[in-house]
Amino acid sequence: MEDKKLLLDIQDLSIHYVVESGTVHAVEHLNLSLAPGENLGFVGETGAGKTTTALGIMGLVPNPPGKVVNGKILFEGEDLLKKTEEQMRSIRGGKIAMIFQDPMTSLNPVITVDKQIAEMVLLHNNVTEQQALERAEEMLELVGIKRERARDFPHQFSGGMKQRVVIAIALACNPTLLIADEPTTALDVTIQAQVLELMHELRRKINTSLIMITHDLGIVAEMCDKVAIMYAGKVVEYAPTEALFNHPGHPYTEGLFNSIPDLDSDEEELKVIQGLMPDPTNLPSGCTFHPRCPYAVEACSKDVPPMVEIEPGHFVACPVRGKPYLHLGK
Amino acid sequence: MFKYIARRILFLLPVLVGVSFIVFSLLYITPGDPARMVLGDQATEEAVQEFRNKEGLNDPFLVQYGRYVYKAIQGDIGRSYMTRRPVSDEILSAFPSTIKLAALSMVIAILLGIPFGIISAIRQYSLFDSVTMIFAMVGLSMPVFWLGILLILFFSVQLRWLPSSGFDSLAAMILPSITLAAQSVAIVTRMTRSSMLEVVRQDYIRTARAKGQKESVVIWRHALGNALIPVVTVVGLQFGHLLGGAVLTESIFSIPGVGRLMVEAIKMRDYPLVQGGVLYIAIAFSLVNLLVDLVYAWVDPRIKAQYK
Amino acid sequence: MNEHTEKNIGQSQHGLKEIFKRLSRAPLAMIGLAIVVVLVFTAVFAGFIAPYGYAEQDLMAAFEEPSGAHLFGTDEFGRDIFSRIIYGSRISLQVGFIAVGIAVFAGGFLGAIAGYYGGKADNLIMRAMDVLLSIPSILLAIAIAASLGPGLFNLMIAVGISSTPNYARIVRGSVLSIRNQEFVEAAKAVGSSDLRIILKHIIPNCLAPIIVQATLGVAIAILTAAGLSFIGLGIQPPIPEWGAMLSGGREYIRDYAYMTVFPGLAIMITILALNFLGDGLRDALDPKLKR
Amino acid sequence: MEQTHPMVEVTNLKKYFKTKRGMLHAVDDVSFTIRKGETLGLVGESGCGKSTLGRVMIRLLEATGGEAKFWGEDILRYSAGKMKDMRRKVQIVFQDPYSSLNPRLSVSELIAEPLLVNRVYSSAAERNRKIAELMDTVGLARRLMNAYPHELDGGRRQRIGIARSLALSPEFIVLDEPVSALDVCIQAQILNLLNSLQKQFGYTYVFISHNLSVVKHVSDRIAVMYLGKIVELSDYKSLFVEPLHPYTQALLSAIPLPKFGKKRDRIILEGDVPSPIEPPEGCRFQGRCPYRQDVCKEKTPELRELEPGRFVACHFARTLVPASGK
Repeated sequence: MEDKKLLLDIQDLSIHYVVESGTVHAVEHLNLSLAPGENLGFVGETGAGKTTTALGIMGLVPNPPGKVVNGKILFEGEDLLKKTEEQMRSIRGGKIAMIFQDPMTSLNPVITVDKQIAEMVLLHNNVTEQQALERAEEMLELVGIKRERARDFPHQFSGGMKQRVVIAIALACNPTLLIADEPTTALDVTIQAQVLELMHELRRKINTSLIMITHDLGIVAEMCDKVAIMYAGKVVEYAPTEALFNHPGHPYTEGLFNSIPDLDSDEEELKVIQGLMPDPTNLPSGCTFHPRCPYAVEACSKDVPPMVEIEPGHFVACPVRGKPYLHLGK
Repeated sequence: MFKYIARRILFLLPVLVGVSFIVFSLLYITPGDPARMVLGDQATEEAVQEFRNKEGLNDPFLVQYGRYVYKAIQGDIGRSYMTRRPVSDEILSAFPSTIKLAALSMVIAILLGIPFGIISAIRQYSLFDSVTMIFAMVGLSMPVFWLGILLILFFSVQLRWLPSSGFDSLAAMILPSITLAAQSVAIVTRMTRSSMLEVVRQDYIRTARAKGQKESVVIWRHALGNALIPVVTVVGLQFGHLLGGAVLTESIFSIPGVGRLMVEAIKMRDYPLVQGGVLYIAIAFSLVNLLVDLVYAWVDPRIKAQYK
Repeated sequence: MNEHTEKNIGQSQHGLKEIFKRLSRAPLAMIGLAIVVVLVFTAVFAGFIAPYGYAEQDLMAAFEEPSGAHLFGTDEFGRDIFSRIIYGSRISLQVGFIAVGIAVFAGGFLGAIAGYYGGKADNLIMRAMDVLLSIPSILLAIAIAASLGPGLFNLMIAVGISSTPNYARIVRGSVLSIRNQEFVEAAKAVGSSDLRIILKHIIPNCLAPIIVQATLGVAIAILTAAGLSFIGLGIQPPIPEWGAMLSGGREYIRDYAYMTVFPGLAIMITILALNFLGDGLRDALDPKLKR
Repeated sequence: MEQTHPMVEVTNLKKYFKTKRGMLHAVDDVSFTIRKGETLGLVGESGCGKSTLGRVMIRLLEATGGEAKFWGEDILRYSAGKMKDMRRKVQIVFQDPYSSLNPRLSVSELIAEPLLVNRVYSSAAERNRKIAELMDTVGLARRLMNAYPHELDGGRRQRIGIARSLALSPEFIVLDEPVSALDVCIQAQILNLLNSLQKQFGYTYVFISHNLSVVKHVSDRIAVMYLGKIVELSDYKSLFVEPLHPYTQALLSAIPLPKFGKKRDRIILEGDVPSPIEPPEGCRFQGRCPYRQDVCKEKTPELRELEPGRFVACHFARTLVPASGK
């Protein structure tokens, strides 16, 4: 990962949760970077550590039980982990904004939506309350909600509309980086299409970088320039979208693709990854994927595989399969 | 909103009918002949019979109940065996003290319980939290009548700072209201704390933090409004608890309220007066509940919206 | 989420052992449990523990301060207060457990019917419970006790009925939420009868809140009973009831404070123990913590 | 092959729920058939009535009207006793692998439940042998016999649910979103399992899901539901290659494809799904339909067989013209 001017550069980040049954290694020695204007897809299954990483960037890892135990998060060249709480507050919402997964619960039920947007505006701009409310209405219009509904409470909106409000809040201060955590997972597919379309449009207008956290490779194909695949707290593959979709390098990535039924062809049986996600309090040694990996050799259980650049910009954390693979042949 | 109020008031009617039915049934099954109670042991059998006929005491149960309700609507719920005065008059003259006592205790419970609950929740697991929670538990477990006695013992007998009885001066009100409030303070504190802890875990609190909002504003503006909604219900229920507890408190501090009146009546077997007290307090409690429901609808837009 | 290591699957105990294990991590709850156990022991073996009989009068020794002979002193009739408190635990625990038993049984039955069948039965039962709830429970107990007259049995009935609506509500609520779970539908789908569904699938899953409420309920019942005795509605002398003892000691409060201090302490410690235990149980049984 | 009679015939099935604001038409006049050994996919977005339909047709919920014939007999009119026998042949697997298993029962107890209720085996030894066999069938290690559901992950819980539904050797199984709560890798494992079970035992499935690629993967024919109605029903290939109903078209175009550079022309629907409470006359979809005409508001389109095996409920199927004005 060469450094042009990076917007975000996460180095060797580890975040742990201490719970009754042990220490959960939610994020483990994670490296990730993002150039200005880029859209990064951040893909993994439940428990892979995607949301924790995002909360880590925001400085919102719940503590206790969570704790950033190692690493750096460089944002515009400065380490966010070294910032004071007050400095973080002006970055949060102002420069980095976040959209959460469940629109049903992300809005305060007893405050009208215009005030919830205006709050964001007031926090990061030197404006009067009147101006902030005016801006809130503009934002609502921008996300496709009529001004008349500004004074409604969240429960008066449907799920898709609520997510629009959440997006309006996140974009109200023109953030440099937007982190969207599974923004459409809770929505129906036709409503998801509306919301994705909206995000597409707004990103062009507002010109923000995006980290799109999702488990849906389809959304990545549509929205992102680059993809990071996460497994058990680590990024195992990082590549331009095209390279990743056309020749995935890591056996896990390959398994992910094979698990999704193909709409365009008939397959009798899906080629599945055997076994289960490892227990996060007790990760396997070496490559965390090795117990489930069809290509594993003895060394996999001992050495942590480094990221290898198998073609320009395409990094894979697998020495065995770290070469272009034949998704093409399928 | 008007529809909601109308509905709630309409709900009150069956409850009042039910309460009156219970009270009347209890009077009905009470051992002892009311005629004898009124006329005294010396009365002749004929006089008793005549009284029974005159008062309709020989009629079937439901007829008597119907008459009771009919009279109750006009404010007549019988006469006290002791004083021969109408029960309503007796109770209404004692009512202000009881309400004053309960209301004062309620204010104490709210003023102490809510802040302590909030601070405890914000500093979960801190020393403050632990101490508050242990005190709350002790408060919850303290019998009202014992606390009253201990307070009298300490502040009246030992220190001689405060009077041990009466309710006519501010100084006299202090001990009884603290006594009565103790349990409610504990309950409101615990409820506020757990409600706050619940709310603080919600996604919209994370949203507020993600906006870059200050922690204090997150707590006061976003968490509190939501956390207090269930507290409102508990406070309402506490009022009933306080009205009930007033019976004991009043008798400890010799406060001339409904409670003491009822305790005296129990000792004298003046059952109409006892049940009358129950009826009046139940009505007062129902009205308070109505009020709470309205407040509830006012603070929670989701309820308000249902009845637009 | 599965935060269990593979090896331990199948090792976890369900039921009492598991609950006890979790309870044992809460020190206050364990203290509560210990006190309750001691109390039950005291109540059962009162005759062996108490140095004097509860009605044994010795007018020569009236109003004696606590001493070696009379640990908690003596009352106006020279009865040993310590012995009376020991015997009193019998009364309080009896009233507490039996009253709650009545309430759990009646309330559970009504609540289960209301919750499982819904509709008109639900409406009728719950409106009736609303009526009972609109009378503050101690007042309802007073009203019932006044009608039934004094006595241990009547006291238990009065306290039991006055707390019935609480259990009806709780049972109805949990039956309702469990009835809509898919595993009940699954039971129906394999042809289970209503009775089997209620007994095997619904009741075991709503026991937790009932157990918690019942534990706290015993505390409330003891308090209420003591309160009624305090105002002269409960147990009659010479039976040693803590509330009645307190009430009796009140007259002598200026000179013989210990007469009210010890019975009050006994009540408070009992209630405190039950409350700690109930709180601990609530946490130990909370399914939210389980996952 | 002489499969003249379909195994399942559902006719004019209706299920309404009473709500505060009026009748909720969850399933409204739905008819279809299922042949032995096939999988009928049932897709639609949340609230379209697909899960209700699955439950009503096997009488887990009582229907408001209509018939559900299995092997020629309407089970909706069966007596309680006859229905109990019927339950052995008709089973269901639920969506939520968490709430569909009684948390107080162990794995073997859960699987034993149907055997006990129907008194299939008289001896415990026989029953245990059957349980072990079922666990093998669904790929659950036998050492998990005494485990409790809360100790297991979603995939294994779902295997328990499947084993339970197979215990009585049914012929027909409703699969209600059986993989929706699972991550893709586990989802693939379960899909393979369901597939191989069908091959091995010849089950007939109704597969309910909101995930179109999953439905397409498992189904022979697919019914698309919208607001309580089936709007289109045909074999999976035709449906995906050439959807006829405007809603199906929009639905298919909305799926993000996990392929690079393959973007379809997306039809973005306006607004949200309207409420199923007291729905007005006319086509349920007309408020959001890009092709709506005046008649769509007045007349409810019937599900008609446009071509052999292809049913669609649209007045203008194959002759769609963009609505004027907007």
